[in-house]
Amino acid sequence: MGWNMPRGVLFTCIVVLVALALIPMADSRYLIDISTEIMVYALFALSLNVIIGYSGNVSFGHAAYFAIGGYTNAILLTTYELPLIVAFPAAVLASGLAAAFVAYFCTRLTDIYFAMLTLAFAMLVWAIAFKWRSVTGGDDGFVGVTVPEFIDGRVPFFYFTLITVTLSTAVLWMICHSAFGQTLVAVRENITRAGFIGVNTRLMRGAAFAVAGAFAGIAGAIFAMYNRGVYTESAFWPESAQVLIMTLLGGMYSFFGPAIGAAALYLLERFANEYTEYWPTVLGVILLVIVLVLPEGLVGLFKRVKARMVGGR
Amino acid sequence: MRPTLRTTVAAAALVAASASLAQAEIKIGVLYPIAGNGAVYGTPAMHGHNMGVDEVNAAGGILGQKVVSFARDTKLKPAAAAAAAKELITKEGVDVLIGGLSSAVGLAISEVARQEGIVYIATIPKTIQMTTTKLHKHVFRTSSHTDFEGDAIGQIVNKLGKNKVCDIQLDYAYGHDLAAGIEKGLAKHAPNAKKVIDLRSKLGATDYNAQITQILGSGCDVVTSVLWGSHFVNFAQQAKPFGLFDKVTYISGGEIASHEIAGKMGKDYPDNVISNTYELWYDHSFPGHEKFQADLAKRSGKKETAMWPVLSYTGVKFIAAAAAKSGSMDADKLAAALEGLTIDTPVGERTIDPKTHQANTGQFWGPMVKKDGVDYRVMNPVTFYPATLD
Amino acid sequence: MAVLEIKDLTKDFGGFVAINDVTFSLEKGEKHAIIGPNGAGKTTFFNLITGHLEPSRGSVDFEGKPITGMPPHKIVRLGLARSFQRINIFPRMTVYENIQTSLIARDHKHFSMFSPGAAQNREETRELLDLVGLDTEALEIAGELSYGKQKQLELAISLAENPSVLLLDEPTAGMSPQETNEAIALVDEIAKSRGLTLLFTEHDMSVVFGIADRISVLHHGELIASGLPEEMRNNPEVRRVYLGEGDDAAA
Amino acid sequence: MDMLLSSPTFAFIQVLNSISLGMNLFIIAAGLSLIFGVLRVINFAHGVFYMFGAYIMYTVAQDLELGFVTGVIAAAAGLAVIAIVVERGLFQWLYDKEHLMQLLLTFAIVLIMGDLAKIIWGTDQLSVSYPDGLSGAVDLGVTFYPAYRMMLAVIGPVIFIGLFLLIERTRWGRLTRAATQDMEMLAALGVNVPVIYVTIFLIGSALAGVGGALAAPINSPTPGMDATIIVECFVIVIIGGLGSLWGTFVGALIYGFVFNFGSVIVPNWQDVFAFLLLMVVLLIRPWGLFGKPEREGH
Repeated sequence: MGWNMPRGVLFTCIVVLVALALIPMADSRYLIDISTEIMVYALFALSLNVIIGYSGNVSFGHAAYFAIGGYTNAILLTTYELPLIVAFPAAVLASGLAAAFVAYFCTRLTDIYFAMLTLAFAMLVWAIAFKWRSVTGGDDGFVGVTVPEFIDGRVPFFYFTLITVTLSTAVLWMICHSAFGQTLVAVRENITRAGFIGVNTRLMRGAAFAVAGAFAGIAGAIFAMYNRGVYTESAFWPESAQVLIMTLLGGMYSFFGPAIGAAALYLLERFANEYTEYWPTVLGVILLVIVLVLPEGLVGLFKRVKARMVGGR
Repeated sequence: MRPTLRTTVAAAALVAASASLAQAEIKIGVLYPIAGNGAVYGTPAMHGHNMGVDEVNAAGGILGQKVVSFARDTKLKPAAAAAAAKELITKEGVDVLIGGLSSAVGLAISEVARQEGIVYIATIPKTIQMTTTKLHKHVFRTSSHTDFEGDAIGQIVNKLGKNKVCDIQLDYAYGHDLAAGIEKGLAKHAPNAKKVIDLRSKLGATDYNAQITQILGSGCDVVTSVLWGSHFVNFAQQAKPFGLFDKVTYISGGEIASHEIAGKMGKDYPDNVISNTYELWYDHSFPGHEKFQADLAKRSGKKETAMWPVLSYTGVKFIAAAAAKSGSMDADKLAAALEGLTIDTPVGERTIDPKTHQANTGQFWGPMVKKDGVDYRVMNPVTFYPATLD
Repeated sequence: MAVLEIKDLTKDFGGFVAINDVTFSLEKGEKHAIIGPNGAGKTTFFNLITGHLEPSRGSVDFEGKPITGMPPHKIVRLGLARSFQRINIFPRMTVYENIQTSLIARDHKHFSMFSPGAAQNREETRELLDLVGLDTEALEIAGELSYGKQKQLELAISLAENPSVLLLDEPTAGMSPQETNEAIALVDEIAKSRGLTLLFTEHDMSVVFGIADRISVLHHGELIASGLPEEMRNNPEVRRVYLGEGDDAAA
Repeated sequence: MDMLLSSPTFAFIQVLNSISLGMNLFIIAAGLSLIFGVLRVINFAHGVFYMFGAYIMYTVAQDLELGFVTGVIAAAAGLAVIAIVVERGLFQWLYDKEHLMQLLLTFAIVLIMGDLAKIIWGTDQLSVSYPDGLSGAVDLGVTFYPAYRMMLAVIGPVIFIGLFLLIERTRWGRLTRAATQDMEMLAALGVNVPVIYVTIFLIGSALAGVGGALAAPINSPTPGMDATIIVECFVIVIIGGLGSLWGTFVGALIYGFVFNFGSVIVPNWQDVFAFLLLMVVLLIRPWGLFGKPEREGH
């Protein structure tokens, strides 16, 4: 096959998967709920990292594709009463296509202008969700999503999420470590040089954006069913900022970093909310730490610690 | 200093730790925007809530058990509120949910309550969907709703004898719902009134010049609106130099007659405003209000209290009464007891309609006028509009 | 036969004419040096040929096909590769991956999302590593190599594209005399063994006269002379540009 | 729409509305643009600086009753102090880092200062009165127009001219512009680049403070007011061209006109309009109407 995952990483993945699969045994509804949510956010952050970590662009509007996936799935399941097997893939397709459309325009630009345009498009998606009340429910939200019977229940839904997120992550991992993924890293590392080895860098960046959008759509589609509702806020910029912070906190130069960042930030927020009303300050301090101390995130920190312990300096 | 989430939780945890050994307890999950930008509502709401809980406990608790609250911040975001509601149910094991503020947050909590089979008392959200299209057996609303508000506005327009109406609303769920409520109210009570112009501003808008000048240009004699909170403050400050309040009567929902707006605006509060509120600290129209007010003032540390506490307080009292009636905290039994339940509140009797799960929570309406000796406006005369659509 | 035909090429940067009406042709199989003082427009000339910049006027034909205004990646695909004066590699990838990725791109596999990147073109990557003498550094992070080695890596990345024409922009810039000699020997050898046509800029005259078959002189964006090394050595205008005083040196 | 066509006075008032809104926003956006122009940092915290300006005005003019002008000066001074702390304490470490890291840093400042404002001023609804003599309307012959708005419409151009003269006509301004081109060369010439940086950041931030203070009587200080203004400022500076003073001036006017006439012609869609305008500009001229493309073409 040629897909060789480092053994340490593979081992960790298996341990995490087994541990997750055993969670329902603990008989804690709370644990099941937060695990489900963390898995969704982890996939969301992993998808964003295809743009940031692999193609080297910054998207300030990634929540748009999460929301498109969520709304499409919810509307098809509920309003049109379509089966999941139709609605879910359609939702993923919709977010992927929307991302491809936006990428067509955004990839003309680079750096901060690219980021600003992604933000502008995301605001447009938000405005549509907000204004198109007859379809999306506007800012009342699209509440009361029909969830297919076979996953209508805490434990079945947990396993549905686990399987979907695991498969999606596996596919994402393959994409990121494929010939495409490796070339994408070259584009990130040196876009000019990448052009001079014969790579159409604009098309590459666009493809990465579309892939990321589609996988964000998967996360969004799951989340809509989990919450039995989709809300305009899921397309709003703070949501994009949050997933960006998750990605950077974990470490954008590592495939699994964003998933770790998602889990860390999610848990931190949950627990902080029980003890302080100043979560923004906590988040601000986390950001300062990332910027000033941990530019390569938690994974970067882990690598540094490991290097020091093994090699010594 | 206002009690923070931390102290509330710490207190609850202490109580829980000491009580859990001795006896079982009734757990209430409370969802208000305690932190962040919504704290202007959440903090006073928590005062009322805690006061209600303390009174219930002082009277022997619910079914002989102590009542403990678990408060969570909704961040004014529906998904965050839903996650918090789930956590309260699955981790803390609360028996009942209470609270909510915006329409979306209320509906999101209601959806969790439906899934988990837990009673939810919506104390502030006004969206009409809550008790119509999205109604389920476990959701109850003890606040007013937009059709009541619109109906009152229709009656006031009729009483004023004005018939050229400008409507300005915020472009979001509450604004849309109230605009529809006003349409109905006008059609019913003031059939001669004609809508001259419909204007919408976005939520959080800061510049109203374009709307103000359109109102002035359209020649209407009454403005109906729901620019609440800072929206109203900004609108009023910008409209005054244009002389808008000399030319039209400004009738507003959104409780801008409450003292937290009138008190802070002081002499800047404009003329010719008729608005509503759930409660006024200086108005003792109903028995028991004076004591309620005095107790509340002790908690908030100032005698001019906000109007939100009465809503959260009433919600707690409904739970206690329903539990006493059913003799159980079982969700289905509690829900059955809430249907048709009547209790006494500091602002009058309240009954929950067994069919719609909507309490007949009326509001005080009246013109905001200057009063000798005080540097803010007060409502005078105060008229109570009961929550009936007949 | 000319592999590269350039006619009336002009680049005007908002009033500053960097390249002015250059007409030039590159013969198949030759090693052609472009010389000229700093600021003469050599790098801009390369950028115009390879699609990095769009000319204001004029045309570039490669193997009889017009390539004016084409994006770099398409020009590379036709067999015209280049290296850069400033180090231009993929710094955070390994040396091995630098070359491997270039091969992936050459074989049009860079849109294959489901074939493993690490498994592509392994033998050829090894061969190229051996060729440029980087076999022992294969797994090192490219950006951490010494300057000379990075230059070699850059050459390897360009060679991986299997070009018929290679443009080298100051291949020995910043190298020690010893590194320079080694690098030049390498380039010379590869050009011979692969039948490459070479167009290069170079400031070291011993290198230029050591390997160039033909030399062109660029001055103030204009091509002032072109011919065999001997002719250039004796050309009075070239001598003036290089030996004469003043105004040119700072340009 | 009908009103615009049938009543010239109404149309005239909308023009005034557009100019006064544009000029108020210009004061704030100019600071953002100035900072980007020299420091190449997009300062997300600019909105929160504006909010602090408004709150300082509340404390000084409304609470302590020290007067309106004192309020404006206090806001400028307060923000100048904050600017020095932020620039020397945090920004200076990040000039050579990626844009993303700089943005995150400014976002961190937004979050922390937002909480700080809540601790200092609480979350109650506040309100700031008009200064004496400016609460009424001015007779313009054809119509009356709020005096305070007229004042804003005058202050904007005054600040524009002041900045223009400072940057285009003084030696210091020339050095500053040179700093945007090549700071290494400037440093080699013995120019104290850090001083230029901190001064620019100070001026830009003080403009945000002044903008907030001046806006306070018509935009009551509220938690979250920073989010609205920063979005508006971004739209303006991107339309006009990041770093271009002229661009910001024109961008602010365009925004004012789009917003006001949008509200009249297509009510309810004025905000979407602003974003569409932004998108069109980004697609056709990503560097804005008056900006220059970044030097690397690709």
